[in-house]
Amino acid sequence: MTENSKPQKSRITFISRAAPYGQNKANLCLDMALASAVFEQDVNYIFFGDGVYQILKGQDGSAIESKTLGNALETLELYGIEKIYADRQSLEERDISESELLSGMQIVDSDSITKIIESSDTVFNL
Amino acid sequence: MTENSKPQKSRITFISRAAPYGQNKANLCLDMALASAVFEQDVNYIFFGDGVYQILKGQDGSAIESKTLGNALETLELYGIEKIYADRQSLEERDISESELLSGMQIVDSDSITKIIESSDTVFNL
Amino acid sequence: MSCLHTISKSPGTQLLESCLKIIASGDAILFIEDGTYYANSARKLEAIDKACKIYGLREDMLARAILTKAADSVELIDTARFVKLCCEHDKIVSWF
Amino acid sequence: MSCLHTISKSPGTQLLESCLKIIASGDAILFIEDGTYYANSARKLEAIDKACKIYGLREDMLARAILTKAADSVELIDTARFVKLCCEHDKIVSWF
Amino acid sequence: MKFSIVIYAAPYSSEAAHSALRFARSVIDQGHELYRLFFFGDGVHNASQLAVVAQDENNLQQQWNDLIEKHGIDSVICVSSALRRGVLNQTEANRHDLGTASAYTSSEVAGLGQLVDAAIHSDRLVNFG
Amino acid sequence: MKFSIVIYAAPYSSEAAHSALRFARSVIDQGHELYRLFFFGDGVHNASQLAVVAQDENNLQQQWNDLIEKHGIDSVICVSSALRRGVLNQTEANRHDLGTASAYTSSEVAGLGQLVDAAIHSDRLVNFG
Repeated sequence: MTENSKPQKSRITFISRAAPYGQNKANLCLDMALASAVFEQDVNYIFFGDGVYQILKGQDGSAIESKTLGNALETLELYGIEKIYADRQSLEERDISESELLSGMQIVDSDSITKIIESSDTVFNL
Repeated sequence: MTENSKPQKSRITFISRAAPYGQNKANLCLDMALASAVFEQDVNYIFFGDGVYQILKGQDGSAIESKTLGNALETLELYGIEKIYADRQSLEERDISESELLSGMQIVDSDSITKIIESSDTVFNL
Repeated sequence: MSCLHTISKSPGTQLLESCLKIIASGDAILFIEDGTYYANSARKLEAIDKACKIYGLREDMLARAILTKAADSVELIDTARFVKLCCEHDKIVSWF
Repeated sequence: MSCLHTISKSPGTQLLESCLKIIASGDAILFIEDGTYYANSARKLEAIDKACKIYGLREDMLARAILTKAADSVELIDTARFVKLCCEHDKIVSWF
Repeated sequence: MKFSIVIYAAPYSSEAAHSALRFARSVIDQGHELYRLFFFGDGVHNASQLAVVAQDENNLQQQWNDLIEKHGIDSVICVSSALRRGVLNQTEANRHDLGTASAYTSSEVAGLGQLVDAAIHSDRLVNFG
Repeated sequence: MKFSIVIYAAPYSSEAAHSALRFARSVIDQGHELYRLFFFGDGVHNASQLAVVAQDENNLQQQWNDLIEKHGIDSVICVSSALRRGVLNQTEANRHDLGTASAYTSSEVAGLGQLVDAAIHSDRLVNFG
C-alpha cells in the first residue's frame, strides 16, 4: 500500500465469470481477491456464468501441466474470504448439481447477486 | 519464401469471423490473405458470422484513431483476390441488407461455403 | 446507488444477456467497442428500455458504420460524456 | 476429403453452432481446451452424432473434472491420437 | 473526482487498451484526478518500451508513456504478470542478467496491493479488458 | 507427414499456446516432420527471452526455445506482429537503439511469406489461438 493509504475498509465484490484453464481470467480474479483479503477488505466472491466451472470437485491441472485451480479456490477461505457465492441459474444451465461442487459455496439466486452488487463499493467482473 | 519452395499453387481459404476494430483477428486474416495472393496462391476469402460486420459500407476508423478496415478490404481485389464471399445467413441474423455492403462480395449460402472448404488445401479460420 | 454497466464485446458473447440477469432497475448500460453492435437490436433493447437507460459510444459506432442504424432507445454519447456518466453513477461494472 | 474441426472455446461462444452450419457429412469434431465443456451436452451432440464423429481431448477434460460427465457419443482421446486424427483427415479447421 | 483505471488487455490485439487510453485522456481533460493506472495480466505489455511501430500507425505503448510522464500519473504494472511476460524494469533485468529494461521507467513495477489501494482510495474505478 | 503449426495466442493468458506446445511435442515424438512453427499476432510473445517465471510454474517461452533448439525446428515469428509488440532480435534492437534483443535467437524474425510457404509445403497445417 502507498504511504497515503489510511486504514479503511471497502466492500469489494468479485464476479468470476470465466471457465478455468482455458483463459487466465479466473486466476487474475482470484489473485485480486486474495490481495484484497490480505489488506483486510470486505470481500464478496461470486461464481457466475462459465465461472461456476471453477468450483467443480476433482480437478487435476497436472493433466495439462497446470496448477489446479480448484485447490487455489479452497484458499479463499484460508485467506478469510467467507462470502463465496455461486449463481443457481448458471449451475442449472450447465447441468451441474450441488453434489459436484467444492464445499463452502453458498448457492444464490440472481436477485441476491443484484443486492450484493448494490451494496458494494467496487466491483471487478471478469 | 524459403529456398526449397517450388513454384506450386495451393488453394487457401480464409474464413474471417471477427468483427472489425474490437479485435485484431480481422486484420491478421486479411494480412495472411494478401501475403497468399502476393505469392500467387489460389485464395478464397469468406466473411462469416461477425465477420460480415467488416464489409459494411461507410466505416471510418479515424473516429477511434485506427485505420479503416473497410478500405483495406477493398485492396483484396487490388491484390487479385476475386473470390470473396459473404454468408447469407450471417447477414440476415444481423439485419444487414445487401445495399449496406461494400461492392465485390458474392453472397452465398452455407452449402457453398461447405463446398469451398472441401475443395481447399488449407483453411484459416479466425 | 445506481450502477453503470459497460459492455464491450459483440452480441455473440451474450454479455448483455448475462448483465440483464443481475442488473438493478435504475442502472444504466453503455455499449462500447464491439458491444456497440448491440445498439442495432431494437427488439432486444425494447424490453430493457423501461427500467434502464441505454447509451452507445458514438466514436465506436462511427468507426463501424453503425451510427445511423442505432435503435431509438440508445442515446449516443462521446468519451467525454462516458467519463461524466461514471461520475453520475456510484460504480462501474465492466463486462468484457 | 474429410476435415477435422477443432473447437477450443466454451459453449458460450457458440463455436460449435457456427461450425455445424458449414460442416460436411463425414467430417469429425474434436473438443479441446474450454471446448471440452461441449462434451457434456448429450442432447446437443445427439443430432450431430449420426453424420460426424465426435472426440474430446482427455487431458483437458481431466484437468476440468468433466471426464466422467462426457456424453456417450464423445470418444475420449489423448494428444498423441489428436496428431493421428490430423493425419487421418485431409485438413484441419480450427475454431477459436 | 478521483479515478483509477485497470487495463487487462494487450495493445493491438483488442481495442480495450486503446479505449482505456482515450478514457484516461478524457478524465484528465475534464480536470478529474487520475489516482492510478494499473496494468494487469496481458495489460502489462502496454508498458513495453521496445515497441517499433510504423510511422502511420499508433504506438500505444509510447502514447501511454507520454500521457503518464506529461501528467505525472501514478502508473503501476503488476509484478507477477510482468515478470512472466518479460516486461522488466532495470532492477529486474539486472537481477536476472537479462540486459536492458523492457519496461518504460514511467510505470512502477509493484504488487496487487497497489490495486487494492486504488480501489479503496478512488471514487471511481473503471476496468478495460 | 509434414506438419506446420501456427500460434496466435500469447502464453499464460490462454491455454492455446500451451496446447500447441504439447501438440508439437507429440508430432515430433511420433516421428513426423515439423516443417515450421509460425508465431503470429500475440503469439510472438512466446518467443520472448525476457520471461522470469517462478520455479514451480511453467516457463512456456523457455520450453518453446528448448524444443526448437533440441530438434532444430524452423521457427518463425512474424516481423510485423513482433516489432509492434517489442519482440526484437539483435539486428532490430540495434537498428532502433533498444539495447539487447528480447527474442530468443532460436526463432527467425520474418514475413508472412514463410507462413504461405508452410501452407504450401506442409501436409497438415494446424492453428492454435
